[in-house]
Amino acid sequence: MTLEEFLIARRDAGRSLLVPYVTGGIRPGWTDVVRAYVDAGADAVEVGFPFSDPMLDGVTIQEASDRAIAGGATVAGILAELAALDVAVPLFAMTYSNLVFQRSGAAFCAALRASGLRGLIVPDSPLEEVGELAGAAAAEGLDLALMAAPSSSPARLREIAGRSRGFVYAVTRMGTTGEGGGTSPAVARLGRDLKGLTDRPVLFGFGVSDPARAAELAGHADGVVVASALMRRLLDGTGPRELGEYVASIRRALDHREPDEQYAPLPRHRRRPDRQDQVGPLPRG
Amino acid sequence: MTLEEFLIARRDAGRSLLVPYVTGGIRPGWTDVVRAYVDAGADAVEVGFPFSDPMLDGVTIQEASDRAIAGGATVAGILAELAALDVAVPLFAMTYSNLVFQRSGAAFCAALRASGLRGLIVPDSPLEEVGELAGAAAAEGLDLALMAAPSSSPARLREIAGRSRGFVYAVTRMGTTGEGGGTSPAVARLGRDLKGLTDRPVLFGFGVSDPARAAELAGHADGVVVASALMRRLLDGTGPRELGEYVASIRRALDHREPDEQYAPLPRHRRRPDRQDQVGPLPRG
Amino acid sequence: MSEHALMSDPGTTGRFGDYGGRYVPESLIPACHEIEAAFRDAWADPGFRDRLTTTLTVYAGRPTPLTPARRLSRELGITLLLKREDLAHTGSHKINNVVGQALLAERMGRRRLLAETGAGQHGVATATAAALLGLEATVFMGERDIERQELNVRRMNVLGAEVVPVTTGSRTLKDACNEAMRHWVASVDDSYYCVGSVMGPHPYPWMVREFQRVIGEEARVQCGAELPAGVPDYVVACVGGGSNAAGTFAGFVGTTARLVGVEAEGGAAATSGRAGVLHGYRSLVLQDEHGQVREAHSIAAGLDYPGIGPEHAHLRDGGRARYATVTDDEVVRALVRLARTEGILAALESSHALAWVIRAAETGAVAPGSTVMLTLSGRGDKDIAAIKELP
Amino acid sequence: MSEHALMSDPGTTGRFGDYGGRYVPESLIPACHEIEAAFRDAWADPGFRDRLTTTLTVYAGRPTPLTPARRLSRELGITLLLKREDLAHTGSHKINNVVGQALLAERMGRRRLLAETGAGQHGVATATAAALLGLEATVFMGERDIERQELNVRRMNVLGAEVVPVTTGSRTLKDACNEAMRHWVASVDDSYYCVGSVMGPHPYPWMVREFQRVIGEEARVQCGAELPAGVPDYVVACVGGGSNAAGTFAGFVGTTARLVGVEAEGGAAATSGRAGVLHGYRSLVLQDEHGQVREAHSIAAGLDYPGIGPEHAHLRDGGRARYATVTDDEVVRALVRLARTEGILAALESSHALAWVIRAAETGAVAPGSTVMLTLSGRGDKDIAAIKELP
Ligand SMILES: Cc1ncc(COP(=O)(O)O)c(C=O)c1O
Ligand SMILES: Cc1ncc(COP(=O)(O)O)c(C=O)c1O
Repeated sequence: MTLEEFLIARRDAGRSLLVPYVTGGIRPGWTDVVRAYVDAGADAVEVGFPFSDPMLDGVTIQEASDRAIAGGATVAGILAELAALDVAVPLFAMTYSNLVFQRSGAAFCAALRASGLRGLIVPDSPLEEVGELAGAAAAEGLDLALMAAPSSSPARLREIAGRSRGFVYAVTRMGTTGEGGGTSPAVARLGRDLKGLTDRPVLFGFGVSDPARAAELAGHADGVVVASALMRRLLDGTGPRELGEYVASIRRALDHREPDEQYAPLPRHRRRPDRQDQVGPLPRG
Repeated sequence: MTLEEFLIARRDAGRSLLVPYVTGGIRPGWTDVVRAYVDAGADAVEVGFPFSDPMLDGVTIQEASDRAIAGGATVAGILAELAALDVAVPLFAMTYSNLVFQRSGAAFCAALRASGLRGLIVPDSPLEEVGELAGAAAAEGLDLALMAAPSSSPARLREIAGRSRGFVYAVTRMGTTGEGGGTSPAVARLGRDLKGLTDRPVLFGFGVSDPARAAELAGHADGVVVASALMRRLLDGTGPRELGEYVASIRRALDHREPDEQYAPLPRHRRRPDRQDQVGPLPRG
Repeated sequence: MSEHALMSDPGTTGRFGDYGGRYVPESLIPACHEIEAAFRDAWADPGFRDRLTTTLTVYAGRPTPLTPARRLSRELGITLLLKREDLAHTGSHKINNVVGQALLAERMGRRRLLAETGAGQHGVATATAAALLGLEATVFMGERDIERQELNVRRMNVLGAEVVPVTTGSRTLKDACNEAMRHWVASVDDSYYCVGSVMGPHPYPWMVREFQRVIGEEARVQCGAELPAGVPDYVVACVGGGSNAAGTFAGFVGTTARLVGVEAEGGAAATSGRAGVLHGYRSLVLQDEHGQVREAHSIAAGLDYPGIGPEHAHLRDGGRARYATVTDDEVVRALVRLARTEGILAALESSHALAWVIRAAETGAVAPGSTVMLTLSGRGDKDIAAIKELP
Repeated sequence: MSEHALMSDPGTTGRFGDYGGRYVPESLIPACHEIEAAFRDAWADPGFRDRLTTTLTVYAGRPTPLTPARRLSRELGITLLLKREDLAHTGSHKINNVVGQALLAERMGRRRLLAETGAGQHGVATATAAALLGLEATVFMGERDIERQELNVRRMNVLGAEVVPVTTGSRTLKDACNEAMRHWVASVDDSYYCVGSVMGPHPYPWMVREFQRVIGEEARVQCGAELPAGVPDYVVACVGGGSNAAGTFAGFVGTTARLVGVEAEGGAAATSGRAGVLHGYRSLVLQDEHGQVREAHSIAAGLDYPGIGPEHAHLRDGGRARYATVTDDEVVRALVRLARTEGILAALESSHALAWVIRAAETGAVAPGSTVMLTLSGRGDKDIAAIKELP
């Protein structure tokens, strides 16, 4: 199953999707964090490959990246650890273009696939730069997710929704990753617009800082990505078990959220058949 | 007797003229220094009226001036002390134009005369600026001495020799007051030239630092002005008595100097009669 | 690619061969499009061009002279002409670019300029242009650079700009760029990001080169009047991000002049960099084997940048320009030598170009009798404290 | 005296009315005569004039622009034009004079320039001109100024000049002048004393004014193009020794423009000075009741001078120019205000002129709608450290 198939299946089962994030190599034994996330009810896990100049990240993920790099984290090292990890939900990579294009997009995608990852997201490769990489990802059966922003025009949203794979990453605000920030009508609108354009899961990210906020945002889409709130705790010394408990608390909030009055459920698009021929299990290890 | 008459009389008596200098107000009781000079055989005494910006003075006289000013020395104060002083040789003032022209050259000269001084020398009033002052000095019966320099052209030397009163102050070098420096052929030439132009005494100044040097220079003219060598000692704490002894040692060197081979005595000019009508005792106090 | 196509309009993709592009988050894409459209519109508008030219002339002191370095030329056996950007207002070529961008920001209705700065030269220039037009200015500057360049921080404050210390990463220029981008994402509606060199996402590398083109165009005309051949044998400029070099080369790319860009040995992206993506564009970037961007090190704060403008990467690949490096030591010696032969205190950045010319003339790599046009990108007053020992 | 005779050749006596002259030791008289003769000869020689003009143009960045201060003008309700000497090489009008004198020294066969300096601006300019012509430079600078202006000392050293600390008197500019004169006496055969303002013995006040005349002449032509009336209502410049003011006034003395020189309250020789003789000339001098010269005090090191050029004293006496003072406080506020309205960091010295214009416009002393041409004598980068608190 691809990342996208996996997420759609869960969503279609009536579940709000929860994707926690961890910076690869942030501490020894960091893969325990991935396991704890999964055990706590994650539907997928986003693994950050730390880059020295993370343009779209706020202070927390910057610090996490710096710490991982200082600790010797490399793409190859993180991939080796992930290859040894066996978890029940798909993992995907988040990183910046410079790491992706070290050799080539194809080489990078092949390495991800060889380590069992199911997708990737590259915040500084927008639509206009993503062509080659999208081909390479597709060739490796990886889902390359694209980001949509409150500033994206309707035409761009349509193109993003159409070209994104796995899910669409909708950023809740004009700004960097980081905790805090309320829900604005614009966010609700972005969720609604995207869901009107695609049947792919739409996940909100940026500022999903606690269970209540997660539940609120999930009301406008199919789920959330939680990153800085977890990394802040991890940087402050919180261990995998407690991180897992925190993810579980978000899981509970998502599972029991009150029906949101503002959120009028939209008719589901028919699943698009265009990539069915690519489906199949990825090799591991 | 004017300053000039006094000096000519002494010179004509075969004496090498010795003019020691003291900065007015340099220490309490500084007039004792004048007395000590006179007792030690001075033929006249040059009294400096300290100015904040003594352009032609080297470090020693600058320091003496600064000390005197810091101690409260003023033109009026120095004149008052001089008025109370009764010595057997003429005194004359040395100062800069700014003090002379505070009110006017005439007022300054009148004040000098009222305190018994017989002349003045103003290093920063050269021929081209001296006109008004020369008239004022003459009107008060004071001798305004001019300076001649190694750089002065023959034409200028002639004019300086002609317009100087009291004596001609020949500077031994292109530079400021201060000790040290050898005799150059140029100095000998300057002395000879001036003596060829005037019957007025020609005194060398600048760098007359010890008895031997005084004797040597006196061989090229009619005598010497000694300033920095004395002020250096005074600033270092030497008292009037010892200063007097030092002046006496110069006196002895002048009196017993060997005939200088380089110095071919020149025919004396006839004394010029042009100022005889001005001769007469100056009032004192 | 024909010579003529070099240094022309890179089109909507902003590509210079393999380099350039627009590697920024989706949130910034609309802003980049808007700026590109506004710039295309302004650049085609004689009214805008007039206003820019007038401001550069009446306010910033253009045209800057082309000074024959007579005594140094004699010593080196060549003819060396100096394009005097050190005489431009604020003391470097940076003003050409910020005046252009500030006028554009005003035209676009923006109230605030954002900028990154390393040594502070671009920050001062931005603060200056903002004051001139009554805009606000926020300048991001690494905490370490703030300590090292206190005077420029103070200049910006006096000019009314806010200087925001950047405490992330190496706390120098590259982090200030990241932080400016991050801040831009968050304030894109009222703020205009005034990029300081031929870097950043399209249209910046192209637009900044166009705003700096005035250097090369003036110099080309001045060389025509000064040199018997009309065109110099060599055209040399230092390269940090590469804006003064790009503006200079733009005036000579269609001539026979050999173009030479000179980098700091410790910040030589063109020489030791690998292809990569940084700060929104693809180019040659100093990075370690794992793809982490390295900090550049140079005695010239303005060359402490690990990337190079994408167009330079392209010029290098095609061989139209060559890129060389010089050491800190050569640079200081060149600065002092120019000061003592010509009475001109060049910036340490500019002294890189000079150091290369001196070495090349002395080794014969530049043949005796050659004519060399060198862009003196800025004045060295800011650098005096950094010159610890006189050679 | 007719208007026309003002600011013309003061003849062989170097008198401007009661002021000027040549109050120097006999040892220096031949040198003064020689310089006067050489200057008269050079000034009448088209070859010399050409070389001077070319050097100022190709090397020093002349003509400097006349910049309309648009935003400040609007605030003040007047039209304010700034003559941008801050854009001249080395950052102030001082270069105009030293290039002239250095060319003269070279013509006279001298190998070395002597100069006094306070803040270091004239010292740097002298060191610059010396380097340009391959002459040596020895600069006298008060020990206290050396401490306060370390960066300029370093600039001079880099330029190859020898900086001699002056430890006498107040250890500031006036003592440096004395020391330069003393040294000149001792080295008059091979050294040329390059005086830094319209002061010193004849022919300096006249010669320096003539070398600075280029400011006023350019501004006059530029005003003609810029202003409907052709001539501004006011022409304003700061006055230390008075060279930038003299050069400026020289271009307008024959017009209807009102001439205003602005001094520092703590160094206001034209306002609080008495006639006296200092540094070789007769003029208005700050002095105590006993005739001892007072130290001037100003936040602007370049105005810390107790005298004023003799021609200014004469212009004042005749009423052709008036002289005003401003306080340190007003000056700092003016500097910051110009920085924030126009993006120009003026020197503290120049900010005196500006402070007067601001006050006069705000009190109505300069009527609304008036046109004011102000000489911005130099750039303020050197002064940033002195501005402790932003108003
Ligand atoms: C004087 C000077 N020259 C050169 C540079 C390098 O920039 P660029 O390569 O964009 O011209 C700088 C940057 O601060 C600078 O200040
Ligand atoms: C910038 C500037 N303006 C003015 C002055 C004052 O000199 P002047 O009155 O001779 O123009 C100085 C002297 O150092 C200066 O540096």
